[in-house]
Amino acid sequence: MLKNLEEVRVFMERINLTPGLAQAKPIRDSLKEHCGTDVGRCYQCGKCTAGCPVAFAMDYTPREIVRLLQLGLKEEALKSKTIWLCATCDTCSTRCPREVEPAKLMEGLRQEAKAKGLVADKRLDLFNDLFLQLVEKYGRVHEMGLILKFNLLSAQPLKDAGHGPGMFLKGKINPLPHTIKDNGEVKQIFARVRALGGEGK
Amino acid sequence: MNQHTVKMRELARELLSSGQVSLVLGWEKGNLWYKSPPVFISRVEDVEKLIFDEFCHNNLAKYLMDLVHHSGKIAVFVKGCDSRAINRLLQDNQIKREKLYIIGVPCPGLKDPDDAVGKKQGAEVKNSAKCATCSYPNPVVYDALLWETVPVNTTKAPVEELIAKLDSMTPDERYAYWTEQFSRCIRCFACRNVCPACNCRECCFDQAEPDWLGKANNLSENQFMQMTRAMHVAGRCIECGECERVCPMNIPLMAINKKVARDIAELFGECAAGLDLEKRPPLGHFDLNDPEKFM
Amino acid sequence: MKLAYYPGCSLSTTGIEYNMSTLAVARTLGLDLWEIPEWNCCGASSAHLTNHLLALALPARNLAIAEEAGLDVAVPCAACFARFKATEAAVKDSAETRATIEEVIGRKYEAKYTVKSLLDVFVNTVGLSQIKTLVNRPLEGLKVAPYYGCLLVRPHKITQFDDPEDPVTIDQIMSAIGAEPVYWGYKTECCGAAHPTVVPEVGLKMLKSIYQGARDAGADCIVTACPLCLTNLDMRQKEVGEQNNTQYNLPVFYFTELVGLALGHDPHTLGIDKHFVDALAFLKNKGFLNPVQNRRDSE
Amino acid sequence: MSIEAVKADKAASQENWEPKILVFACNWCTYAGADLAGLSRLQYPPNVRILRVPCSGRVNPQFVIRAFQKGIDGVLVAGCHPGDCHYATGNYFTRRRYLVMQRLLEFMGMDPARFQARWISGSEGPKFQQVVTQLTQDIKALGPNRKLRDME
Amino acid sequence: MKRVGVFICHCGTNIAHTVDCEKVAKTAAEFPHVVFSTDYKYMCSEPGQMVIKNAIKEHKLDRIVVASCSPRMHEPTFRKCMESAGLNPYLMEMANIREHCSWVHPDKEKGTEKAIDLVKMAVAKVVKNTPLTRSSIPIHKRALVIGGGIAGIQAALDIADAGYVVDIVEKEPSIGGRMAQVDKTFPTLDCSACILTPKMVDAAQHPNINLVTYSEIEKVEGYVGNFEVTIRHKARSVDVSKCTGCGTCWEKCPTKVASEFELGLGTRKAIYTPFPQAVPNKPVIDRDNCRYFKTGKCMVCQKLCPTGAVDYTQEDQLETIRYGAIVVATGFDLFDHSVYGEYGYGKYPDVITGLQFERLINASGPTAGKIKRPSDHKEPKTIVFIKCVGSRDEAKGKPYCSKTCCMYTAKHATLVKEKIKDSQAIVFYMDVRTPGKNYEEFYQRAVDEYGVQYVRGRVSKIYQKGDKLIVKGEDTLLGKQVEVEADMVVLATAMVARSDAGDLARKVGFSYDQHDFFTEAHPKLRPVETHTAGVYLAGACQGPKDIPDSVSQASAAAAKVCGLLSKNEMATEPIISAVNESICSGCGLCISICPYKAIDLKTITERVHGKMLERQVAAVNSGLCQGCGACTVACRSSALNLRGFTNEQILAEVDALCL
Amino acid sequence: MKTIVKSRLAELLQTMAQDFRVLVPVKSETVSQFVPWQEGLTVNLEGNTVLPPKDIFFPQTEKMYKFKVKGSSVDIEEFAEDVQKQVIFGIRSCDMQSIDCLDKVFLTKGYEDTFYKTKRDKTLLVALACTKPQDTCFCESLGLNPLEASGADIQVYDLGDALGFVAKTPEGEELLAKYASLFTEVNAVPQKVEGFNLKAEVAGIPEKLAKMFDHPIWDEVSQKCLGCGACAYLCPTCHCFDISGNVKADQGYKFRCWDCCMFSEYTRMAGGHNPRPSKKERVRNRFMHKLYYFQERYGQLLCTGCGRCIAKCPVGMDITAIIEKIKEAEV
Repeated sequence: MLKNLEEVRVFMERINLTPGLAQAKPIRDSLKEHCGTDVGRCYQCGKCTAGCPVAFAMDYTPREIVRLLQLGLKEEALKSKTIWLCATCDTCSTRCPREVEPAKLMEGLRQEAKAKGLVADKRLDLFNDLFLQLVEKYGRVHEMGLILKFNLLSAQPLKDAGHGPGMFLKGKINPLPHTIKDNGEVKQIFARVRALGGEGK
Repeated sequence: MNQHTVKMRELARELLSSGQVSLVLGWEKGNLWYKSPPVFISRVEDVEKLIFDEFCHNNLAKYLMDLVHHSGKIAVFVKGCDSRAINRLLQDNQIKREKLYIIGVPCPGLKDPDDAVGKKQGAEVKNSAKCATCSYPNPVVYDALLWETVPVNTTKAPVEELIAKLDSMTPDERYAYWTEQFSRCIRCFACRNVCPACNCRECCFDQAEPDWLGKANNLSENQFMQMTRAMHVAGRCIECGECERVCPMNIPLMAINKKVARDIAELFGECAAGLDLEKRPPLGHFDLNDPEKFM
Repeated sequence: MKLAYYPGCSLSTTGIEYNMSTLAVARTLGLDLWEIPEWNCCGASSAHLTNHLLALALPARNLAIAEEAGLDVAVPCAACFARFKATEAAVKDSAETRATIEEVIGRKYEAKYTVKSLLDVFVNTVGLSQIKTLVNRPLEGLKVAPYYGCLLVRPHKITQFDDPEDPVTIDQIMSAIGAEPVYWGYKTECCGAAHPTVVPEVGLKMLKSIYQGARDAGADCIVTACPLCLTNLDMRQKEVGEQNNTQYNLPVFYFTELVGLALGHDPHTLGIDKHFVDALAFLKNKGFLNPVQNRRDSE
Repeated sequence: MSIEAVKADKAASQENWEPKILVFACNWCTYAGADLAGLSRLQYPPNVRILRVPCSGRVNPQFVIRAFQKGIDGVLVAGCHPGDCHYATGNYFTRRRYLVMQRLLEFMGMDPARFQARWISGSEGPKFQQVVTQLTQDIKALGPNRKLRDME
Repeated sequence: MKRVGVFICHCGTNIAHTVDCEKVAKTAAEFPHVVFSTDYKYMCSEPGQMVIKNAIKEHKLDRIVVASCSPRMHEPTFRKCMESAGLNPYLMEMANIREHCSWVHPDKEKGTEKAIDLVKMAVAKVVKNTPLTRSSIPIHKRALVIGGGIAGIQAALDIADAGYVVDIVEKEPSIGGRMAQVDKTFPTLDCSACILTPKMVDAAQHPNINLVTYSEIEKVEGYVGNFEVTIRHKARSVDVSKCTGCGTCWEKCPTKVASEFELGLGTRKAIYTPFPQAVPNKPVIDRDNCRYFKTGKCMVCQKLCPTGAVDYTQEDQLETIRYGAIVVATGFDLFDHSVYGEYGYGKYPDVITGLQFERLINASGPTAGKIKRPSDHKEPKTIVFIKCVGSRDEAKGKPYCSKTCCMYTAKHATLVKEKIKDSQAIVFYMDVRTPGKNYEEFYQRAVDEYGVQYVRGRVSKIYQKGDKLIVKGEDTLLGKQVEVEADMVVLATAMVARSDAGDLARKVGFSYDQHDFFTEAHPKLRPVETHTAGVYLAGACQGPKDIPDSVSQASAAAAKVCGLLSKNEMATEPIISAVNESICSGCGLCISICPYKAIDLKTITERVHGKMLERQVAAVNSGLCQGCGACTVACRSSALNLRGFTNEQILAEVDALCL
Repeated sequence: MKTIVKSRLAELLQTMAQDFRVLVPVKSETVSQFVPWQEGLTVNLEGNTVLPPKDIFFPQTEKMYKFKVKGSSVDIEEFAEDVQKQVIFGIRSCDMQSIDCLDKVFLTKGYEDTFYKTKRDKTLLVALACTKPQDTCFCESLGLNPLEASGADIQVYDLGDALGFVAKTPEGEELLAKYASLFTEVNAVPQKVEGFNLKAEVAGIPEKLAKMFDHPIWDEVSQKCLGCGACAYLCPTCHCFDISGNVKADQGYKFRCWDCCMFSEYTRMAGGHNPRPSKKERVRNRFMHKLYYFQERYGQLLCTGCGRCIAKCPVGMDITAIIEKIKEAEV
């Protein structure tokens, strides 16, 4: 849905393909290397989107993301909500007749968007960060802490409050953080991944 | 007398006396304790000559080419490598399976006779280099298996190290290395004559027209000879290591053969020669999707 | 039959009944599950979405420990299973990756043993006939919608397990214990993973289509093998129903719970009392809670 | 000037050295491609000499070694693109043979640039020009070939 | 000593402006064996050829080198010149000093130097040349057509009309093939049967055509002009000479089985003809399902047959016939869409293939032409067509386009709208490909006049919901997910090669591609020939084709056959491989390398130590060898050599160049 | 006896090398043959070389003359060979005997081979006594004395830590005198020779072989031969050669190179006929030549008991065993 006139203008603006096309080949090659999948192979049949369970919520359908990349408009793809909404269920990759793997592309684009500070949906990113922080700290995930912290930081403190007590009573959430005795090894893994140039948050 | 020898003689005796075969190819003991040359046995009383020990290097399969017209069936003892030679010759249409009674002898790995020179019988002797690379000590084709199969060793052979060393050199260094090796060659052709993949009726090296190979012994001709041989046995070499063993000048020929075999496996997929009769040699067919980086 | 067992984070919290029922049923089926000592979180989709190497390294540590013990690994959680399989494949695929991973985790891991989903263990290690013979409370008349979700079967190249479009292992197990699996199209549809929690406006819509699909197919309940799927399907049912002016009321089970029930275990031992949609009442109505005699544990 | 004189001249000044390059060309593609290069007047270094064969599959690796023995500086084997072989499959065998051969040459210490193989179709006059030009440059950079050569 | 003459052509100034022709001629005079050398303005001209002929006479030349343009241009000219001078035409070599020299090298000194080298190579080669002669092979004037579909029928009719005897071997009990299953044909909407059945009858009644139905090719030996084909006549259990095709047997037969012809939508009996218009109209017994063959009891057909034609004791018969040419027209199979889990793995009864749909709308089909859903026989109102099922799909199907689906889907959708007035026809497509006469117009009519709704996008999944099929796709033009509640889904499944195509190709001895479609000798210039001389292709066995394409290729193949059969003998090219039997060890590696199956092993007898011994050696069939020389490289001992390009000749050239 | 401690041998050779081309036996992983002395080489005093010293006089490939065709005539030019005076140090009795055989072939019976003679004439032979026969040695059986090589200019004895030199010819005397300063005069007794592992009784063999051309023994003996040339090329006495050309267009050169009677094409004639078509005929010829023909022509056997062929035969053919077989054969 278009909210205001400004969005209309941006949305309908004609795209100048020339600068993008010069980038198309290098973008294609780098995606091939980093995501292991070749957007050049896509013939835009739409089967990925047709089966995508989240496409209804996306600003660009998965097929359109691939199209942006084919045209060298990667910036646009990186800014899209789509790459954050992808649930990595892999339905698209499984059914693609050209063996393009959109799910892998989403993964790579998300990592790149994050590195460039272009996170279009902060909630999912925040969730992932918090999750990994817990893993690094305790070795395992403390789900109650995760949800509480997430809701707090995503400014919806009362969300899911209704489920908490029920779960607690059913013995489903442990109020204390789980941990493994010596978490040094897991911390080490995070440290080494960082040292090797990864984010490893 | 070891149990292996006993079993050999028993079977040979039975085969000969029952008339199932008219000739047995095996190994005997000669004047030197560290050599076990081939022996041809056609009389039951000669069966006692047969032995099996750690010096039975010779690949008896090669003799079958001389015996194509032998009347009657021939029994031949084969180690793992020798059995691949049988397949090699069958695949090259050089011998007929129905004329053979193949007796498999799982091979525990042989000793290096050169290391035994000057030593007393029973002294400690190094393992033979060719057996260090062996992946098929157990016969792959046989009518009877004389004793239990042996485990396959997986240690890294010195030849692999040599190849790795050569691979890491510059082209000039490699060329210098091979120059030193090939300049030693005396062109005795023992490497070719012992090779079960060299089963041409007339070798191209022996031909006067076209004069592929000059008679002069010089580096260039020796290089031509060894490279041509490498190409001719490419994908057909059963890696028995006999060429290198018999070379009086100790030229590391298996480094070439192994390297080519490895390249072929890398390029076209695993295709060890002499294992599967149905599998055509890698240079005798092709795949539409073969790599072609260099084209 | 001894297997390394990796419960994963969910099975000690939101999916605790999966752990309870698995352990109970395993004993009956003669499975010796050796919990990987000091296991760590597999990183789930968060690591996978953030850093490739981290996503491979976290599971690798657990697998390395199992490899040291010389055991195949049984993984009940679909998400952990998918991550483990990805690591196993990456290590098998490239010696270089293997070396990097080994360096990161500080342990040797050669992928010598196999990672198996718990479903795989039930169908191929224990065997359907074995399960069948041990049933003494067949769940006759129970119409179940087998729900696999995404991670068990995709990507097929890596999971190498069941059919990616029409998986059947849960169906087979359900048939073995006397229940009737319905055929429906949503077996492998995504439950939304973290979406119902994190972006509910999206996640709840995803759940709706699954509830609807199960109901359209005439199922009484849904059976799954994934703690995340179960939590989503179970916890959000009321909410989604209200949003759509309907009531779904489809109890959601772990397949191990129903197997346990069929083998004669007490529903409390199996953790069936821990669901949001009242499963106990449902089972009682169906007449599956009458006590059973003669429960036989296999040797 | 007789050939001997030309040769002597060459030997005298190493700076004027020009490589001699042998091209085994399939009659149906590369030979025709070279013809097309001629028709189109596409210039390339005069160092290459084409030897016509019916098919790249006719080129025995022994010919290549022989050429090096006799003092050639570089060899190109050129045939039809995969799928286009006039004889259906000849070039597939060429491909296999020379993949192996090239690695063998390298293992023996030859510089890889000395022996190359290419697919050049009858319509690829410009490609022929480009390939032989590049090849000549590569080999000029390496200097005269001494390896495998019969120095007698 | 050989006596070589060298002739350097100026080609006007084409050569002479950058090559010092006089100097080349002078230098060449010093080459070994050269006894005469000259240059001339136009060697190919009449006077130029006279220069050559005179020199041959005057200097008693026994071989010559012409240095001029490309041999691809004037080799035949100078060969003829040699012939008229009384020399063997193959004792001539050319040095290409125009295309490969003067035209590409502006530097006269370097160009001259190179020209000298090229002449030197040619001289070295020609010294090793030997006289070669063409030989000829006889042509047997009878043709075989394998496959009795429309392509086979057309090819047979054309060959027969030209006056040659032709046999059609068809493995089914009737000819007719796929076209017999089709209802209407695009873009004219002619009734398929109306145009096919008269052709079938023509074929049956043609005095030069023998229909050999219910038979298969067992073995093919020989070569062009002389194929020895063994045909297996499968046991029909019916004596065709007695049978009148009255139909009593199949009316009374108690066993009903699913009909292959109806693609499982209808049934047939155990004794049956595939369809009512079958040619020949004589039944066969399906022994796998016949009650008598299964239990030994029944025999109803035999008892009731008025002519006593039913014969349970028949056995397969082998017959060997000699043919001069073979046309392969074995057609295609349909892609098995059960690999698509997302489309229900073939388990949804109302998801059918296009060919099944043909049967559903065919008046002689199982529903008598009424479109009914297989599940409940209700008339569907909303029908979804999905294109490219198995085509253009590297993951689960075939990478190629099946060419016909766009058109037949448009036809199907049109027919739906014609037969069910209140229906909806929705076509999910990726592209609409209509390159054919009146094809685009036909498609536009489907959209404009019939209101067929085209949606661009590939369907991802079909869900069953109640008695509806929910089809989910994306309208890629909108960028929105869409779904349709359909009553029936028709899949335009790919055309694929027959499952036994590879077997047949190996039997006959020609090549096939990675999809098992038969490979033509050249994709543009020899589209109906195979690499094996005397074997031609027609129809979809070579690749997806529609009816007009199949028919035109069939006629083209027939023309090729007639051209071949019109001759009594065929000349063979002398540039072929030859075996030196004394060296050949009979290893047979050359056999698998030869693309023409021209090499075989033969047994020879030779005297060794006074004993006559037999051994095997390679033998080259001069009728099949095309002279590629691949075998010569495979032969380690050089026992195989290629005439005109011998090892000796090539080595001489190499040596000459490298000097 | 003139002696020199072994540690100073290098010094002696280095000094000699200023006046002569000095050839010494060297053995390494890759080489085992006589090579020109140069500083840093280690002389092998243990056991014999794999390659015999025959190539010093009779190289494996030897250019003979070059030619150029001019019109209808041919210009021929000999290769001018600059042959230095040379000393072969450390040659054993068996190889000394082989030089005697070669001398007979190349220098007697009315023909002198100039290629051989120019090198042979300029050579001084310094023999080294054998005290420890190798496993495959049997020279004693052929009447040779391993301690005293016939025909040597100087005989050298191994005295343990030192080597003792005794001149046997005037040329030898001269040589020793020239380097007298390097030697010490000591009274020493040479070591005795140890026992031989292999023996062969050759008495009567040539006579017996004269009657055995068609004997079935050749079928048996030849059976395992592979037809390679290792035996002949390692044999110090084998001297067959082939003359071949290296021709490039109108010019080239002729050379001779070793040939081997075991090769199938050895006796093949231009028309393709081969009087020795199978290995039976070839093997027979080899042993006939060694043990009978040569004796008949030159009065001695063409075998010196060096044992190289036994050591290196790929299939373990053993000439002593064959001699034994001949001896036992019924004629």
